Amino acid sequence: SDKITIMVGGIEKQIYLPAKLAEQLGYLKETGLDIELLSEPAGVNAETEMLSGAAQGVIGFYDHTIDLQARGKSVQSVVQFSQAPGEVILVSKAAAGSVKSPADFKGRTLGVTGLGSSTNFLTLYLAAKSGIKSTEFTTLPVGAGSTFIAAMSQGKIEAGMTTEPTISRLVHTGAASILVDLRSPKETEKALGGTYPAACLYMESAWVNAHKPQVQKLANAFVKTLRYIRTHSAKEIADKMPADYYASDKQMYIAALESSKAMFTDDGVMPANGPATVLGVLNAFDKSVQGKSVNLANTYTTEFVKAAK
Amino acid sequence: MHAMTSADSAGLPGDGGEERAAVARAVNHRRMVLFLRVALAVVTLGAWEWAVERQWLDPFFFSRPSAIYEQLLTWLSEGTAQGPLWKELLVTMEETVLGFLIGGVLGIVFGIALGRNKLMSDVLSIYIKVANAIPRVVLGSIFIIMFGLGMGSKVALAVVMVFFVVFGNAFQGVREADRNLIANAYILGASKRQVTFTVVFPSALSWILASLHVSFGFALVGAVVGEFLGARHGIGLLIATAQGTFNAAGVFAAMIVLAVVALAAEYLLTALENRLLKWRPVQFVEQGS
Amino acid sequence: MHAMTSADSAGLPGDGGEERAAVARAVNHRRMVLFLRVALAVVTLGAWEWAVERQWLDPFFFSRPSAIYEQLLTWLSEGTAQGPLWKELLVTMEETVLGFLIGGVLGIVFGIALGRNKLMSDVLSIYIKVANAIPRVVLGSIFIIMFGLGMGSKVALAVVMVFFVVFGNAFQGVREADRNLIANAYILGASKRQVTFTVVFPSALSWILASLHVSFGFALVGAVVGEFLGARHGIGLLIATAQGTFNAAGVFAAMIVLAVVALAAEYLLTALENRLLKWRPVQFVEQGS
Amino acid sequence: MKTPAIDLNNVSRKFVSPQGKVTLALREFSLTVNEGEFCAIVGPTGCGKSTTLGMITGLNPPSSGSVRVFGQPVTGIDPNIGFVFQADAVFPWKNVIDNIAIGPIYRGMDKSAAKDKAADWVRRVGLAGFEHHYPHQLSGGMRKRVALAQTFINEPRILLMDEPFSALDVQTRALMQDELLGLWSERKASVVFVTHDIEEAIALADRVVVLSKGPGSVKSTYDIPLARPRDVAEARYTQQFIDLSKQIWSDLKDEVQV
Amino acid sequence: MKTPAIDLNNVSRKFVSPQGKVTLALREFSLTVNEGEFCAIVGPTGCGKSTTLGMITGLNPPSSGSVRVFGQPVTGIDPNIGFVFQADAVFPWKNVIDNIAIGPIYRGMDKSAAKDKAADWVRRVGLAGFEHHYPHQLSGGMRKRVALAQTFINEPRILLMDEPFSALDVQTRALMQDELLGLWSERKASVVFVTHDIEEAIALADRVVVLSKGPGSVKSTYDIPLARPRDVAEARYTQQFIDLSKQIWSDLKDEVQV
Ligand SMILES: Nc1ncnc2c1ncn2[C@@H]1O[C@H](COP(=O)(O)OP(=O)(O)OP(=O)(O)O)[C@@H](O)[C@H]1O
Ligand SMILES: Nc1ncnc2c1ncn2[C@@H]1O[C@H](COP(=O)(O)OP(=O)(O)OP(=O)(O)O)[C@@H](O)[C@H]1O
Ligand SMILES: [Mg+2]
Ligand SMILES: [Mg+2]
Repeated sequence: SDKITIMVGGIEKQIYLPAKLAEQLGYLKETGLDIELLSEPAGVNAETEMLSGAAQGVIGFYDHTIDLQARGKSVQSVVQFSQAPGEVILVSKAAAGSVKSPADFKGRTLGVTGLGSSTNFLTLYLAAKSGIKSTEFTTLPVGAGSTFIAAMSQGKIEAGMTTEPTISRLVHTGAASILVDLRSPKETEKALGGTYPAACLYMESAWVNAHKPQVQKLANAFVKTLRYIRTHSAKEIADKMPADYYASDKQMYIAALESSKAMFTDDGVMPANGPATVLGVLNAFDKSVQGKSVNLANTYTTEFVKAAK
Repeated sequence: MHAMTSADSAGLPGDGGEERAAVARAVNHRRMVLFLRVALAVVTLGAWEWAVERQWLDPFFFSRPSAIYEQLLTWLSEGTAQGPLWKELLVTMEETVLGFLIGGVLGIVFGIALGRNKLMSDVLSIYIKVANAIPRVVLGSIFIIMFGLGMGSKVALAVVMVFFVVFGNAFQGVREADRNLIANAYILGASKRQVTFTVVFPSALSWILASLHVSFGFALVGAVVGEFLGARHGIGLLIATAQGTFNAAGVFAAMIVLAVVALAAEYLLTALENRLLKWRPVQFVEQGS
Repeated sequence: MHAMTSADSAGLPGDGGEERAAVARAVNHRRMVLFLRVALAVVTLGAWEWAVERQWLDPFFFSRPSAIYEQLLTWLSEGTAQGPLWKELLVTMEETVLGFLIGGVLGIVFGIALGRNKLMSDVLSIYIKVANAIPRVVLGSIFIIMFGLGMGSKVALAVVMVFFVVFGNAFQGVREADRNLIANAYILGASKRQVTFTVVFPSALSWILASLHVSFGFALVGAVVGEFLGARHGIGLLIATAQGTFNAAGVFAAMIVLAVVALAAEYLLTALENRLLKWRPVQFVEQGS
Repeated sequence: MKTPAIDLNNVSRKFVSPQGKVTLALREFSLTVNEGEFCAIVGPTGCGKSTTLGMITGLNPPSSGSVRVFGQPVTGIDPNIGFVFQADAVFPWKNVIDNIAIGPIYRGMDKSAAKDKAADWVRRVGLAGFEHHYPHQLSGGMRKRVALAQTFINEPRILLMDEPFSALDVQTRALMQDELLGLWSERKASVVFVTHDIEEAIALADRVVVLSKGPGSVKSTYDIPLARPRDVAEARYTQQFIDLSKQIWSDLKDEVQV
Repeated sequence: MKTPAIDLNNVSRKFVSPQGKVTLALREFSLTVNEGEFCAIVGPTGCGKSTTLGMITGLNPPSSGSVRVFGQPVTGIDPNIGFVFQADAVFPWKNVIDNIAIGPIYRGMDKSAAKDKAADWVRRVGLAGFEHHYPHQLSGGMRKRVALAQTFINEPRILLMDEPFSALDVQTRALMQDELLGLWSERKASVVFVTHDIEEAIALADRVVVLSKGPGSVKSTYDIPLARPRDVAEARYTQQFIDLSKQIWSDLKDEVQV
């Protein structure tokens, strides 16, 4: 059988936990397929690699399927891992006094992972919901991880959106506090007005249609993994992961997982109102989506997860 | 490289008829070169456009020359998302040139110092080797932590791209210096310092200049990579944005901008080289070449 | 670089008393060098550890030598997240060495071909300059589109890191070849080809070797960057993972692994160099150096 | 009439420095060397002797005038020509025997045959025992001998030599002169021999050409009527020799004024 | 008793090639040159003459034995020494006048003063008009003259010369010999002069040292009793001269056997 290559937008990231966990639990092997997980921290590159045929699937954010459809590429989420972005807006200690909500973004510099990334769009969207126009503050692409932390401690950014483990690290050291928490579905609904489906396995529609049995097996494995996450504690999950993933501080890893575990779906099914929320965000800020008609039904499928045993 | 430096050692401008013939030959050669260069570019671009037309190349990934041209026009007329194109370019240029100068000077100074001092080179050169094996991308994030997100980190990245190439050549250039010339200088009364400046440095100059040719491109790459890792302005950001929006034409257009910069720098370097190495014999013109 | 190649031109092993003294001097020098090297390393590491201890450096970003050492031990004993350390290393090594060889050979071939053919160099060299200004990170994604996610794209990245340095030096090395020697070869009956192989190539050899010293490190960097763009194994992935999990010790430990590789390569290159350049006079030992 | 081996007709050679300064090295210079003739050139330093040889080889084309070798205009390097450079031009990366064997190898001879031939020449130029030395391990005179062997082994039909013996001691010089004369008479080669030693020129040549100081042109030509084979050491003391020597000397004296 | 200017005592010099082959260049060689003495060295090629000079300068320490200059063991390069190399050693990136001026500049002389002094020497070595030529634009003999001026301008107390005049024509050679003798007698410098021209050696030197073939050692020494100042051109024809010449010639002949 052919090798199936799946690009993971940072295999060690907690938001993409199901990917490595499925492998660690042996579920991928059970499928009998030759599945290869590759790590590519830059989401765009991962997509390009899939579109060029170098990879068959990407584990990344759902919003890319909409974005790509607007660019004439048909891509669909086959297993929805999470229903919340797993991201958080942090405010630095210095600015914590004056920035109490997105309404205070005016005149500030906010860090995002990259221009055109979902952190960028979500930041703009949250600001817009509070009546702040995108021209009234600055977003600075600072990447994730230590560069984000450095930017914040050097005062280059006063707030910014990022993911685990950066969140835990900054909160833990007291360098920043949480302003908007998009790690749980509940908080996300409050902030964005609906669930926001994020991490998922998406693949080219044509490939999906041509390889239904394989996709089904993949769906089986990941749904099983999602169930495992639901039924096991953060500590039990962490024990299954390679030591390198929590090499710096296992306790923090568990704590972070604990607080964001809720973002994962139970069964890999796309939450009903999710796609519309995402489209709403993109429509507001993504120039390539604006003015294009997007058929949300083509951006995901629940066929396989529903059939998953 | 220095395409125009080597003149035909035979006929040089003068008054004789056969000298006019030589000049004519040189002009012809130059025309031929220009023609071939343009032809090569045209053929490549044409083939590219045609392959896209024929759907052998997917314009989604590889864009097409006409789209790239349009993108360039748009940038030139309407500016980029971050501001006017020349401003973006200026930012990148500033980082590049600073990085190039600092890296070049450091490379030359260390190369010559280590080349001239055996103990120092024996002790330090392994550490320089080690440093050269550090992936620049990793260095990038370390530099951001150390120098912040401003120009400092980009310049530092450009510096580390340039340094090792220049260092390596300067070091070897020093060691290749003619022993007889060094001995002669000592005997004529030079101090070690004077030997370094009046004998070793001129000897190593062609080595150093060769490395500068290569490393300007590297400085550009360093600056752009730095901008990838977080920046507000610059060609690197332009590329990152274009990549992020699957704008292949934008990616290629930005690369063309970089190419123009690289060529301009090449031109200046060649002029510098001709000035500094004017004492050399013109290149040997071989039969049948 | 070739620390051990240059012997004291005075006393060489023999039977006299003062020759034994010279040997003793050489041994002393070697001991001194070793001592200084180790001392330098110890002092640096000590200062690092101490600075962390004193909280002048944040171990979160910069880790600390003891933690790095432990990380290395863990990797050696328990393996990495992806598998045993040596396996990861083997993957990266394979890419590096392949890229180094291909890039080196291409660089030498093109450098010599263009150096030997004025028309070709006039026409092509500007395009090579342009190519050298393309950010390798951008090339990375193009290579993945072209060569897929396997070893090909990583090797290609290593190749483009190596090629330009070697090309630049080989090209200049050819142009520096002694005109008298070339003329002599032609008169002795050599064909253009024979001149290229028996005169120009040996002349350019020290240039080429100097570039190889620098570019092995670059090949490593290329392979690692390639692994950043998507890989299942390799030191690059190890670094990416460590970065993603804030494991600064892991980042530095991986760099140490790369450093060891670079030093091993350096050792081999120096041995090669000594073999190939055995016809040269030993380095000039200057008074007072 | 036989075509001459070398025919320089009214050649001039200008050098233009990058600063635009023009040096005229040769002015309206004509020289004909017949087949089998041994022609020596003497002249003040810098008068254009090396330049002349360079033109005959084709390495260094004239600015005007024509250069012909065996009746053919010189366009490339003629394999019939052998040239001993004034400066060091042995290959530093080849040891003595490989340096000497390289000519035959270039010309397609089998490697081991070439080495055998070279071994013979190593002996003839008195370098036995130094076969595996590299040039930097030789003295100046030994390097010159390598260059001579390198040229002689090819048995060229035209032999150009630019002060070949000046770095040799008298004895070695005499030996090399004998080798040269042997080669010349055996193969009836045409020789152009540049030297500063007037006695050497007279002792060896059929004709001595005296050049005027730079820009060089032919000042005078002397046919040397001494009988061959000559005993170089003895010929030196004949009246004819001394007269010629004095004449050439005074010719040259006029040319040099510092 | 005055300390001699140069004192080589029982020196030997071995070269070991990387392949481990040992060449003995000098064996138990002793030579003393008094202050103000002009000493010429002749010997077969490769006998170790250049090696000897290298040892006196300190560039090339002996394997055994002691080398003293003005009574001091040689450890570094002595600024009192001037050395004309056998091979080309002018700086290719400096033009004629800058090449000549470099010695005084190294020794701390003001730049423009040094250039003035150099301009004088340019004239004395007959290179007027070539001040701004680079070495590659000069003929072999002209380069040698640059090297001579470069050394002479420093007015060294010890002057070592390695076949300095072999690339010069007779006339220029005579001029340079006069310059050398002038410099020597004016400053009472000590000179060690290596040459292959026996007559030159006799004409110039107080003492001629003949070396045996390599590994060199002193074969014989001849004091030259000719009166000073000598007219080099005339001295050549005295019986004394011819006898000395013959004797040295025969000494050398014994040494060379090919
Ligand atoms: N590349 C050059 N550029 C400018 N001038 C040159 C160049 N080559 C030679 N010349 C000039 O041409 C003249 C003749 O030089 P050439 O080497 O032929 O002299 P020569 O007769 O061989 O002298 P020598 O006996 O010293 O070897 C000299 O004046 C020299 O300066
Ligand atoms: N670096 C070296 N390695 C090995 N042998 C060497 C080296 N340098 C010189 N020699 C040997 O030492 C001997 C003496 O060399 P030297 O140059 O002193 O001769 P010389 O008397 O100056 O000869 P010439 O008259 O030809 O210049 C030669 O046999 C030479 O091969
Ligand atoms: Mg000449
Ligand atoms: Mg010598």
